[in-house]
Amino acid sequence: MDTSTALAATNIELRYGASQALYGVGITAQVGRVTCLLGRNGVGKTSLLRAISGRHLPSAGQITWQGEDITRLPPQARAQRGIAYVPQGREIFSQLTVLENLQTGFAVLPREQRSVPGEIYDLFPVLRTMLKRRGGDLSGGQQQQLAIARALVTRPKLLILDEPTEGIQPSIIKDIQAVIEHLRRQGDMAILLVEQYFDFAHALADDWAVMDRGEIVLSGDRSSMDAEAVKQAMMV
Amino acid sequence: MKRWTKILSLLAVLLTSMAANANDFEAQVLRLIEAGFPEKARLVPELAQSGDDRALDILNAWNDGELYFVRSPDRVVFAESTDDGITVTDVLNGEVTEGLGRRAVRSVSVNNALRQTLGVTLGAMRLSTGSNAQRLDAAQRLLRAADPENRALIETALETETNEAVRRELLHNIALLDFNYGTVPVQLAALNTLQDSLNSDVRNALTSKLAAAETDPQVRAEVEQVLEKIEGRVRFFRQMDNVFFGLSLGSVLLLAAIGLAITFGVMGVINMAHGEMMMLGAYTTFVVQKFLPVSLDYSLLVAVPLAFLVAGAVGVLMERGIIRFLYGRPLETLLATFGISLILQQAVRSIFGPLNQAVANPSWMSGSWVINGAFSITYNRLFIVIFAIMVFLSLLFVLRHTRFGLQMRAVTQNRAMANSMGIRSGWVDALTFGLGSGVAGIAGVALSQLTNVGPNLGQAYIIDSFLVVVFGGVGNLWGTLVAALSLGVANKLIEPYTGAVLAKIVLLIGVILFIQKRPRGLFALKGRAVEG
Amino acid sequence: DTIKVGVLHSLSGTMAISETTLKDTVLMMVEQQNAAGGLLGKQLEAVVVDPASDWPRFAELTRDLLERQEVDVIFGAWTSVSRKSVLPVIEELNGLMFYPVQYEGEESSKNIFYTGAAPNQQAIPAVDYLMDELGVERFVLAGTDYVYPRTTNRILESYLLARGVAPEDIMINYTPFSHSDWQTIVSDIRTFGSTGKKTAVVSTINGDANVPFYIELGNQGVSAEDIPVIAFSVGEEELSGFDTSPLVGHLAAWNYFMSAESNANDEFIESWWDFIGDEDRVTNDPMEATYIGFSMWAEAVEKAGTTDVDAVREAMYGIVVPNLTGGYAVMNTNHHLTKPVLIGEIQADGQFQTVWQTAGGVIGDAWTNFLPESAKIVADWSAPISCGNYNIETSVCSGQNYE
Amino acid sequence: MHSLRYLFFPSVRDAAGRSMLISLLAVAIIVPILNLLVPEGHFLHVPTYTVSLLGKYLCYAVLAVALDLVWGYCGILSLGHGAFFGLGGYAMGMYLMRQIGDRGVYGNPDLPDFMVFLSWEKLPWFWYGFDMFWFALLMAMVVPALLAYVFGWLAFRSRVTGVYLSIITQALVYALMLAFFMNELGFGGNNGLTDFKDMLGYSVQGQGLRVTLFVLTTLLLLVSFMIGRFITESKLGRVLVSIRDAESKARFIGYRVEHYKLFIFVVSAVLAGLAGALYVPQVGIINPGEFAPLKSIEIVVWVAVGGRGSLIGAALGAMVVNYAKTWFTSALPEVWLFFLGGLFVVSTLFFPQGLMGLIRSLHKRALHQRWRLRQKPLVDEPESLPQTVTERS
Amino acid sequence: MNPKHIAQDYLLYVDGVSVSFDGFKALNSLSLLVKPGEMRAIIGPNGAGKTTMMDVITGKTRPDSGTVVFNQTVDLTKHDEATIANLGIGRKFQKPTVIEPLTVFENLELALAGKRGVFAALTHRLNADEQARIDEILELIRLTDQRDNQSGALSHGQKQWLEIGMLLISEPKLLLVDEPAAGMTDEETMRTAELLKEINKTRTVVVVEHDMDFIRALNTKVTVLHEGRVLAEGSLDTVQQNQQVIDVYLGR
Ligand SMILES: Nc1ncnc2c1ncn2[C@@H]1O[C@H](COP(=O)(O)OP(=O)(O)OP(=O)(O)O)[C@@H](O)[C@H]1O
Ligand SMILES: Nc1ncnc2c1ncn2[C@@H]1O[C@H](COP(=O)(O)OP(=O)(O)OP(=O)(O)O)[C@@H](O)[C@H]1O
Ligand SMILES: NC(N)=O
Ligand SMILES: [Mg+2]
Ligand SMILES: [Mg+2]
Repeated sequence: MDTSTALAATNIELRYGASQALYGVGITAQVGRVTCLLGRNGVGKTSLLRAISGRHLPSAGQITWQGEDITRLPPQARAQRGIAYVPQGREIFSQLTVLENLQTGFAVLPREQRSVPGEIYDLFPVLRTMLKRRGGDLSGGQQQQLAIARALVTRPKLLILDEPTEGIQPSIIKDIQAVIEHLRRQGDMAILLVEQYFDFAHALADDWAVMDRGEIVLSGDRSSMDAEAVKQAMMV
Repeated sequence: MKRWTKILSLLAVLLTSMAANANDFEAQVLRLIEAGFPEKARLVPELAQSGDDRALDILNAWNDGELYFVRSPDRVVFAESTDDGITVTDVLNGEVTEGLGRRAVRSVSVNNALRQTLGVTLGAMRLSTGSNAQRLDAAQRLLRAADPENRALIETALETETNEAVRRELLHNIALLDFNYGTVPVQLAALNTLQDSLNSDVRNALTSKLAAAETDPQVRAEVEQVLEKIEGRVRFFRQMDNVFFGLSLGSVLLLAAIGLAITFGVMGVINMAHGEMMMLGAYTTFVVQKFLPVSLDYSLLVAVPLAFLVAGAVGVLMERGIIRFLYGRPLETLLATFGISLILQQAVRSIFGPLNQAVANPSWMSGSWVINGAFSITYNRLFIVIFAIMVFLSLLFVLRHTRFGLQMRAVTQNRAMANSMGIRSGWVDALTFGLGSGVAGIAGVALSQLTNVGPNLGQAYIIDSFLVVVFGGVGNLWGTLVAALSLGVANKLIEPYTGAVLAKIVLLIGVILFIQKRPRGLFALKGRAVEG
Repeated sequence: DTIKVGVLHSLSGTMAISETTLKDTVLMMVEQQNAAGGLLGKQLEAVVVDPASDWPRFAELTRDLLERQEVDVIFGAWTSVSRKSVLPVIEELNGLMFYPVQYEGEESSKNIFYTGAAPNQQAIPAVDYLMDELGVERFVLAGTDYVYPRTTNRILESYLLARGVAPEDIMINYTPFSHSDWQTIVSDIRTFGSTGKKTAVVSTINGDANVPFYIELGNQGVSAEDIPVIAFSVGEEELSGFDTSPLVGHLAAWNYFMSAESNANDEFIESWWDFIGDEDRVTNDPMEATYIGFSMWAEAVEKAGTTDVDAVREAMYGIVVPNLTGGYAVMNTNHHLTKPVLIGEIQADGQFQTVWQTAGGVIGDAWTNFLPESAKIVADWSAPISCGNYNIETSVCSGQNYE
Repeated sequence: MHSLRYLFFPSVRDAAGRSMLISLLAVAIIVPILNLLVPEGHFLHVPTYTVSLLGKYLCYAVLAVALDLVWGYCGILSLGHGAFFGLGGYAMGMYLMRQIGDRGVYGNPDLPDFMVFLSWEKLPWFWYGFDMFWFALLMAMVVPALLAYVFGWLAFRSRVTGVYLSIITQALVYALMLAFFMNELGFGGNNGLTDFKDMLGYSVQGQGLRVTLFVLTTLLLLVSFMIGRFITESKLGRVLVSIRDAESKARFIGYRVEHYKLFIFVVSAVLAGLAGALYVPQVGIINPGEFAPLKSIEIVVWVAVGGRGSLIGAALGAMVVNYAKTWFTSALPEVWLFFLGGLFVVSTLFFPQGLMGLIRSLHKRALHQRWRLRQKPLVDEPESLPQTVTERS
Repeated sequence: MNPKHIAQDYLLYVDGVSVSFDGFKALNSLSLLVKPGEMRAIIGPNGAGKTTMMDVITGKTRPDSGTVVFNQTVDLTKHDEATIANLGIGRKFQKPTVIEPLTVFENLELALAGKRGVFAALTHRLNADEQARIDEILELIRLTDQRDNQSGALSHGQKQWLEIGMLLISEPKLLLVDEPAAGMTDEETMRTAELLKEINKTRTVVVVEHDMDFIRALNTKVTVLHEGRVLAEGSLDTVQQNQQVIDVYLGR
């Protein structure tokens, strides 16, 4: 295995009660690269991220992170190891203020690092003006921004993003794209991105994979990301 | 010493008695065993007058109900209970007998009338020698008696009295005597002094003067004026009284509810065992007082942290053992905690027995702080108000200004996301439940000072606790505070008009109607955040 | 083959505090009786159940005891409502029950023997004492809001009015069960008592509510010398729950105090301590009532030579057993006892000092003479009346569930 | 009519319903036979004692079904259902009181005994009519219905939900308890109504009436069960579930949530009232103890033990818990609370769906898929508490 | 009531509506006029007040001031959610909301146009037409194979589709659609646009989206909201040229 392969999930199977959502999925993420996962509704993208973030234990398969088997670790232990998750649906702590939402990211940080990096406010200026507002009161797009910011507060080594552009205005999508590029350039973070929006994915992806019905049906790297083929794979 | 002899000589005149020889004295003391109350009443002044230096001790002990006798041969004794039975000391010759059975030693009976006689006799002695409180008490007793024969005694005491309150009381004493027995000008002058007394005895004296036919019209007019003034002030202080009663009831409600504001309000566990956590706190107080070598006055200082730990530990156990399997199913927590509450009740019943346990009030929590004749505040209530506020503020601090507080709120709002943020929700849950339970335990310590410590203690408060938390708005600590205090005050303002039962019904219906106006409690959160 | 003794006292719930002791008392009596050879040559066997302070459950368990477990006698119940709940069942199945607690009267069932005090054995003498010995002119009648206090206070009110007390000198106050905040009421009592007329409180406050009541009295400085409180439901056991030193001198009226001086009492206390293994435990009036009831039943069984309910009932009338205060208790044909009435003052050690007592026994009156409708009714289960509620005006006997 | 078929055969659609139906009918027929026709002493004889006991449990079962209708299906956790049960009971108690006539201890033909000795002059107006059975029975339904209607109208219109609703229902029952304690109210205070003599001319202690009441109770349970099934199996049942788990969505689709809640609350109150009315002649007393908040909480506990959201489960839970209590209190009087408390804890931990869940998992295949899903929301508990923390400064 | 000044040809008349939360003005004298049969696209920065506006129209939020009139006669600020829904205003929420414990089929059944009363619900049985209608919608939203599954178990996007299905099946006069394309693939996004255009043939539609390709596909009048008021209005092209719109919304 490639030494830069920080995250490797192999043969993941995942079931919800009686129904199976993933059938032997494998994916990797490398430090300094963006891995992009595409696929129609309900094919299992979120399910895969749930397995990686520890929300839902897979019924088979293995997940390693920096060489360590984390398949059965609880989510908080993964967070301690630098894995941050921006879930689909935002999952803002609605009764906490914006600032407090950001501060929940301190749990994994040593005392001296417990502050919100200024760049976060540069990226999402609206948050700075709303620090005292309750997270739940924000608009949908504002919440999405908060969710990304909250993940960044933890200074992650693996950033998992589930459809981060959902509900966000075009200008900020561009900014997010710039940030992800910036993070990639810094080269100390692996990024795993689920996205439906092809242009966005295309602009960012170093590696990519398309899922259908719980399986990876197509994958490749930047050079092989062909719009037609991908779109084809994503149709029925 | 000089004062003491002077008083004694006054007493001698007062009580018109002759000197008795030692044999008479001993015979009199032994009569206490057989004598009926009327005879005892005669014996009191005789003993006081005997001049025998054993008399004061005997009278004091008797007044305190600590004078005993044993039979065959008949002896009047002081008693002390030791590990192997009771040790008695003969009051006359100091002879000691050990190891007597409990029922062999009987107390020299005293009834109210006799206690009154003893009180006056001893009070007169103490009027010069006692502590501030004793002197004040003696002065008040004399005021009630309003006996002109005491005048000399009072005047003598006044000569040397330095304490302001006692002086004032003594002056009122004299003024009352003047008013009752003086000429018209003297009466008018006395009224001037009496008008700032709120003592009910003074008021009664004034009222009866009004009723008396022979009262001088000028005096009558003046008395009417003074009475009106006094009554105005009394009414004001009654109202103050009611408000304080309300605040104090409110603080009790606050204490009872505040732990629940955590376990139920923050965590969403319908914690039917909350009352039992308070019960554990109260029993901890009992155990501290009974089994730990701490003096009674400090026992509560030990009991508070200990109760926190005991109830908190039980809370943590409950959370780790049961509750944690039920997150996301809050209604089932009702069933489980109901079961736990039954088990805990039966557990204390099996360990400590079904009876109430005796928990004592330390001296600093007994009695009242008399601000004036119409307004006083009982110490235990006062301390509980202060204590409740302190507990409230500390909890508020923990919730809002500590990392733990933040994590606790995050976990209860979205456990999965909190985990994903690296928060160890298991720990946080356990500690939060422990905190809520611990605080309930602390509340139990406070309740032990007000009410029964028995297996039912928790049941008595559980309904009110839920009502307060919900009325204030679930999850809102300030709401809990305001709800508790306003329910307390409202109750006490209604109660004088309707009586306790109807007041409670009115309040319950009031809450039901109020919730219609504010379906999420007093301090309801508004906006999307609530639905989201 | 044993004689079964049902014990129907709450061991859990709100009444467990009071009733558990009575269960233990019955068990002790059974043990003693067995040690003395049992009854009719048979051993006694106690059948204990827990009605859990739940009134319908009293009825259910009574049925269980009588029909399924076939007990020969039941000792049980404390609150009136639990007795009322048992009543139809015990009458239907012709059982036999001994009820050991002071109560409001107005009842005389063929199947129940009432060994606690009727109002005329407690309340009336207590008020007489207050008026005649202490010169009380003003009365606060404070009680828990339920039937016993309500009835007792009605009786007292009409009695006080008849004795010339002015209506404005009577204040009546009710509180809910387990009332714990007494600030307002105690303060009202202080005000009511500060008019210069000697004032007393007649308390029918029940169980749990007493401790906070007395604590508040103490803290607000209401002393027995100023405003004595005389209670009908506060005994040694209630006082054992707290420090009584601020309450010294307040009163209670009962038919028994633990401090009573008699050999029987000394023995009883010794054996109680032995049985319960704790010398801190006190005895109280309902225990004495249980003791008397049990002794009477044992004697009646011996006398009848059978445990058959009808025979035992017949044998009960006129039975005399020693009580614990040095006298004798007599079972009358109205199913109530003749007992002495004692008034005691609370001492610092939580005991009562008897300060007054009736010269002889007072016959328990099932139907009070101080309410117009009740005054017409008498109970007499002996021929020719043979009825618990015989109306002397109409000569009719009504209200029974059986012939 | 189309829908009538469902009313009369509400439970043909699943095995559990069918067996419930059949066993209830069987009980209603067999128990009376075993009691009346099989001679005493025979091992098949069911003693009247057992009949009464069973009758009492069945009343509780109806009460549990009533509660489950509002709680299990509509998410209204009523901690005050004892109010409706108690009021129904009082209505019947008043009838039974009036039936005593002049056979009371004071022989007063107009006033019940407790009024006589507390010197009431005349019968209060609200006692009028209760000498007629039909009126009392009507009142046993109307009064609870009216209370439920007024209370529900206020609360549902103001959108009082979740624990707020639960606690005010508790406040309601508590207020009723305190009110009924007061002798002035004219319902016998703490002692309540008792000393009943006969009902419709038959002695309440007679075996005949006992057995009749038992059969009636069984039939009431059957009817409650059918009504419940009819409601929950209809589209209305699905609207109720939506309200339970997605109240605001239901509104946005156009359902007037408050009407639905009010409907089911009133139906439930009527059933509870009838249960109370049948309970009173069987236990022989009604008093404010029935309004004790703890009793109402116990009803919730029965339903939870049996399996919330399943009518059979609710009924089963009521019977099992009460049987356990009866058995424990006489077999283990000193320590039974450990067992009962333990039972509750264990059942939450190991049978999260209650007894019904246990049974269901045993007979999984036999059950209809849809039915099962409705029992067990896959997602979090519907009326999850408002999990709010923030307080303002 | 019948506000006279409302021109005859507006189905939805929103004028001068302001809403504030703790002093923050989410809507600031907003006006929006929609004619019957019109399709209107609404765009605007996050927090511009788009969702709040829908909240006001559907009765979820009461405005501090302003007029909201439906169908020239009905003052919507005086009615609650259920009444407004029954007037014929349907809504899809930004965050997909379905009735999770019910199956996909049952969700559609409840949303199906028809009487909403208690007794109607008690006696209602699906007839063949209604069955067919549901099946048709199931096809359309591609959830036929999830028909009898619990809707809570759907993926995010599937819930989104189900909610659209529920909106369609309730046959409202006015559809308010908040971000229908969020979480959809590009292909599905286009399909949704087509679907809305199809529906617009018989009904009035107001749709909020951030996806410019989607908006372009709708090919309709666009209103840009910013800070609670209308910033610009016109065709997508004109709006996209507007410098202010570029600054606050589109970015460079
Ligand atoms: N909690 C759950 N319980 C049962 N089934 C589920 C659950 N969550 C998802 N599924 C099912 O698993 C499959 C995959 O869902 P998943 O959420 O992973 O899809 P997705 O690719 O993320 O789709 P989307 O693009 O809509 O977010 C879907 O068919 C869905 O119905
Ligand atoms: N209860 C509230 N308290 C405070 N601010 C609120 C509240 N509700 C909404 N807001 C604010 O009102 C503004 C408008 O929100 P709205 O949801 O309408 O925006 P939107 O245009 O729908 O945005 P998006 O495109 O992100 O969905 C936002 O800034 C939001 O933070
Ligand atoms: N009988 C009593 N005290 O209830
Ligand atoms: Mg997804
Ligand atoms: Mg929005």
